[in-house]
Amino acid sequence: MMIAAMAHWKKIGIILGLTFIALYPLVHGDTYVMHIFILFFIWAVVASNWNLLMGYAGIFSLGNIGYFAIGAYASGILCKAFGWSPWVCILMGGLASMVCVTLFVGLPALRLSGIYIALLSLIFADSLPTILTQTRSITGGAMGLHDIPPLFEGITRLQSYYINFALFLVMLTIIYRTIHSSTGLAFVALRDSRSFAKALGVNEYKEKIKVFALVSLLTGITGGFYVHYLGDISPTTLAIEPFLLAIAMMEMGGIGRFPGAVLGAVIIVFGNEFLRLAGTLRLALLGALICAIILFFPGGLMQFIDWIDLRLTRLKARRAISS
Amino acid sequence: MRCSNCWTAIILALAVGCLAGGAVAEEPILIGTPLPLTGPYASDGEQMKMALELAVAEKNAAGGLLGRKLELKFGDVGGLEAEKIKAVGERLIGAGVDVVITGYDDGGVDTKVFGQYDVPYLHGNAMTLCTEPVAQNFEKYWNCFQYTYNDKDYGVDAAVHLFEVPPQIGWKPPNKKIAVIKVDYAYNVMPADEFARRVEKQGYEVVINETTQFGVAEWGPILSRIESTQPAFVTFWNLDPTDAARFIKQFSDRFGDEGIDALVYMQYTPSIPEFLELAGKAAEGLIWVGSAGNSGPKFEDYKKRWVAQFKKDPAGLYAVATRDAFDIWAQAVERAGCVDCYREVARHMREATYEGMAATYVFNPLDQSALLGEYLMPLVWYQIWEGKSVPMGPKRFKQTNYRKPPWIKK
Amino acid sequence: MNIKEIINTLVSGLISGSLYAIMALGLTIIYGVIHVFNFGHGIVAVLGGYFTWLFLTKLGLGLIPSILLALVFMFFFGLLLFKATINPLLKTPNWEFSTIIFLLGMGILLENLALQAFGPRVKHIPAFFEGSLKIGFVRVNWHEISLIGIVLVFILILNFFLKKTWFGQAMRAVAQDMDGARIVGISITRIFGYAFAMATMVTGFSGILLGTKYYMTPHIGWDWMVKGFVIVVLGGLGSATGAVYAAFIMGIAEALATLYLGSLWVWPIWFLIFVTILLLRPQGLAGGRTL
Amino acid sequence: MTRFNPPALEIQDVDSFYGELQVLRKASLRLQQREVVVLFGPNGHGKSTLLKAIAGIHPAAAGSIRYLGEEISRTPSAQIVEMGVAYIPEARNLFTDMTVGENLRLGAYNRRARSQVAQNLAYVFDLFPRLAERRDQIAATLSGGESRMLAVGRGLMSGAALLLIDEPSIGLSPIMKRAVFGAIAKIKSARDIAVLMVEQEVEHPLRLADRVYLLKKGRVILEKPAAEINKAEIEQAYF
Repeated sequence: MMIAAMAHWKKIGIILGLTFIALYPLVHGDTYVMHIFILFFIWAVVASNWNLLMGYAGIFSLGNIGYFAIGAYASGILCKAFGWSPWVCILMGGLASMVCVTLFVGLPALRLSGIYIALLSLIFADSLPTILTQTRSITGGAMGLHDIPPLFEGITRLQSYYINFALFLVMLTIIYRTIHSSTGLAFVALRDSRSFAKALGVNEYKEKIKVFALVSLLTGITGGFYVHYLGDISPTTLAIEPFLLAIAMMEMGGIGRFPGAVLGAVIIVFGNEFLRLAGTLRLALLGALICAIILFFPGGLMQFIDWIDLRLTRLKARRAISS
Repeated sequence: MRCSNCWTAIILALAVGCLAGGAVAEEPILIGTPLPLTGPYASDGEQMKMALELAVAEKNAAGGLLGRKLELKFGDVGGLEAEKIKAVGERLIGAGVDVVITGYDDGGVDTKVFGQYDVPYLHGNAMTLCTEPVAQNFEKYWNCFQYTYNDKDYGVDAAVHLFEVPPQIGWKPPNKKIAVIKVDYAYNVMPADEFARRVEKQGYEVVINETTQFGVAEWGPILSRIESTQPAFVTFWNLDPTDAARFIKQFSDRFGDEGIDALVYMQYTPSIPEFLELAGKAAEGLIWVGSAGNSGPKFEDYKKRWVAQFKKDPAGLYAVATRDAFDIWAQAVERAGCVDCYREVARHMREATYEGMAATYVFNPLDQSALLGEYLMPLVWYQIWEGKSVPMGPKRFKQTNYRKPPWIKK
Repeated sequence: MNIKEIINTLVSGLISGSLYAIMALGLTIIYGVIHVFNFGHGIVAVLGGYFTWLFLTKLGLGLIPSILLALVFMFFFGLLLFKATINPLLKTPNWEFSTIIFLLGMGILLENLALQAFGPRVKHIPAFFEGSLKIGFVRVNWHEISLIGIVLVFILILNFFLKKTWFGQAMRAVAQDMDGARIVGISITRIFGYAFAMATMVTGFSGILLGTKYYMTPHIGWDWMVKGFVIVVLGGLGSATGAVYAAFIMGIAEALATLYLGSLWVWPIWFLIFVTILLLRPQGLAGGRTL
Repeated sequence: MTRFNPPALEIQDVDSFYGELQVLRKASLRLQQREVVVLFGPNGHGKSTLLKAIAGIHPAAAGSIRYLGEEISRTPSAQIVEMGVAYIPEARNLFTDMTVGENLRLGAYNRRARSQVAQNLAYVFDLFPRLAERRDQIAATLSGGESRMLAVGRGLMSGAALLLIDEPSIGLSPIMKRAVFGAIAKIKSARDIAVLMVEQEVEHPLRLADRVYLLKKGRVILEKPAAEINKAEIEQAYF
């Protein structure tokens, strides 16, 4: 019985984790902790999308916070300017992000590789603040966009919590299914051996554009949920810190491993809040953490889980032999 | 020996201990302080933190507030992202703070964050964005106080007093053209736009209205435009002392010898200590406007205590103003006689006049920002001479007369 | 069209160009030899400036001794950093990604340690020369002329070093064919180590130069780094001479954009130039030649 | 006698892997000083891997490699070059953005050879007059035969006592082949040097060689003096 449970410990862990998240507001329901959970839902999705692009498709994109911001801004602006329903705006924001990113990063990226894509996407994200400033009358410039309507009038924290939890589940399901679909397999094939994949008839350009479009759409939509939850956004979202946090989440969980980014997000979002107690040393500790993982745990948390798994399998085998 | 007795004894002892402890050590009053402790604003954040630590230490040494000890609860709002101020705000409130005091913590979201609660919130953001909600919806935001004036006030003030300078130095402006050079940051954009709107109504022409980003290294192209349009008034609105220092240095390099017929005005920035150090001689003759600054016997005494505690001088406005804010609140609590009767405390703050170091504080009943005035919270006009900022106005502060800046040759 | 305005603006463009070239120098050497993008470039530059400032104000050394001492410091710092961290990382299968993320993390760590050590206040390094040169209506500071001069002299020295010394030749050899280099008896790890150390020193030097004009806070490095990236990619990764061309082109583009469109247009125009050049010539201006 | 005059190269039971794939299985061979030995064998059976193991480019997993009696199987490649072993790879590995002259000069990178750059350069130019003509040309612009010459010339610049040449003739026209092997013959007669050459082509090398080894599936299956073996016998062993 014990052994059987141990064999499924990962599944049990996921179920327990999700049950805990689902029940938390009903049992304890501290609004501050709920806020942190909502941030976790959102950043976990952003990091998982990033992981899909970088870890699975092997496209070295560094601009994902930019894709997020486009979705967030577009949704906020549409909602404020035309008074459309936030749900429509979120979808439009996702589409806006998809169009911009595919056009300005995805298409040029077809002709580029590795480090060039990294720099192109980074510079794309870095030029967004100036573009926002440029269009100050619409975007609020450096002052940011404020008083963005919530998803519906009089929304409570509890409702936001469950809506974003649903977003989290839906997005992760989409990402999971993408990874295990033929598209996902094509990504992995391209990442691991481009010539072999091409020989199999994988169209590199088509797959690259597909993954850019998908990731920017999902990231943009998540940006929309973020902005309607917070009610405010400014170019500070594009500053270095959120960027580093998202990278750290991905890396912490394990690049190119599916639930990795989610685990990373748990540690980073809650850890970052906890580290606020450390005051001025917070970011130094974050930097040290990133360095230490790369040096000593290059596979991230997923490597650790694999290690436990291996131990358990061995234990099971030994028990089976001894009995 | 039967052990049921031991258990009874232990339980009794514990119960007595708890009761006694509860009665003797009353819970401290928690003060929530969202501060920019990391990121680009950390230098001010550090001063705010020190000011509050000193304030609490002194108050506790004097027996506490209403006989209760005070304790600070810090939260880092980093680069002032909306996401952070929201999280920090909720954490502080969740921890049960009875007041929130900060130097500055945000570009406009803070009022909405803290307006949801009842604890008094005192901030020095000096932004119209932070006080507008209070003016529009007092019912909801009655607990938010801004112990500085609004950024727009700089624009209103400059549109009046800038034009009083030329007659005092015996110089006739060659035209009615104005240059407005501002950085894209609410604190600077709001007053600059307000200024531009007002002077245009007064019949001036804004020939250059340039918005930059932070970190401009080469002002050459903008100086070239100044040279070709020849405005009589050049106004510069940029919070970053390095941008401002580079601007005035390159301005003086370009026009110092041949001369240019223009006054140069800056909003606030020269009050940041680095500015004079970086700009050096180039700043001679520059006119700027800022707070009354740190002077007077009350400040001198404060400075001594500060140096004794931290072994260095207090730097900048927030080392002083944050302390004033603390004192305003502490006075209100003492008058109200209770700390968690928030509406009472807020009423006392609203109604009181407080003689602080940086100003005499009276809150504007409309938006609960500190009222501007020569004898209240003044905007003081300075001109830089011999490496020092010399107060020129209003009358109460005036030490000497304006002089012609070195680049005006006529 | 005001000729005075245009010429003065072009001069400004040259000055900005020299600053951008300075930002790119260390990056291009590291990439040229090791094929690693130094995402900790900014803070390394800032540290060079801070060390100089420290020796200058706290030890009371003169400007030149302070700079030299700081350069020695930076050299050994680079060597240590390489031996302790980058070298082991280069041996992992995912080295391209790992080194970048590692250097990013190190950047933020060092930035915040510098914040603790030096405090958040703005520091600066005094200008090398006072006074200015006047030709007709154009007026340029001697200091700014010296910056342009340093960039040009630096490129000459670098080219001499790369072409005429055994070590420089070995660096080029490693950059062009690592196995070939090994075959002729070059120790890759040694060359990598010294190249990294040298590039760290050059990056530190760039921080000193930039510290005279931009002034220094621990955070300013990110800005220098991102601009350096644009320049390096445009110039052709790993080509120092290409980077200098790119820097002057971007400096002049920036100055003209500021004059005619306003300074907020600078980044969008940079991005446009960047994408256009990358699409037309993905190998950059210098045409994909290494070192 | 052997104590004072050890073999130039002595290889014993060398294993080598690429990842999981074992390429060499207990390969052994020996090379006397001033001897020219050719190693024949089918493609992909470990000939090049053996040379790489000797040169320290892809170190052996097990076994011993002695050069002039000294164990070098764990020595870094740079030091092996310094000791006098020059490896001329099939892939050439030239520095394509440098001139012919620079490439040759780098051949003399090791400390021992640096003092003799001028002398060796004259020797290489004498051997390959074509290279002298193209001295200031960028290596990337050379023809196949010329770059082969450059690779050999660069190897000779190190002042080696043992030359490891990997398929010098591959992809060359008959005229070029003759030129390259002619040069190797010249080296053999003029210099105090041992040569271990890997080849597919049989005719030319057989004329040069003192002895012949045959390598198949990572094992040495045959060793004979060159005079006692003919082309047909070798080609038969390939299959």
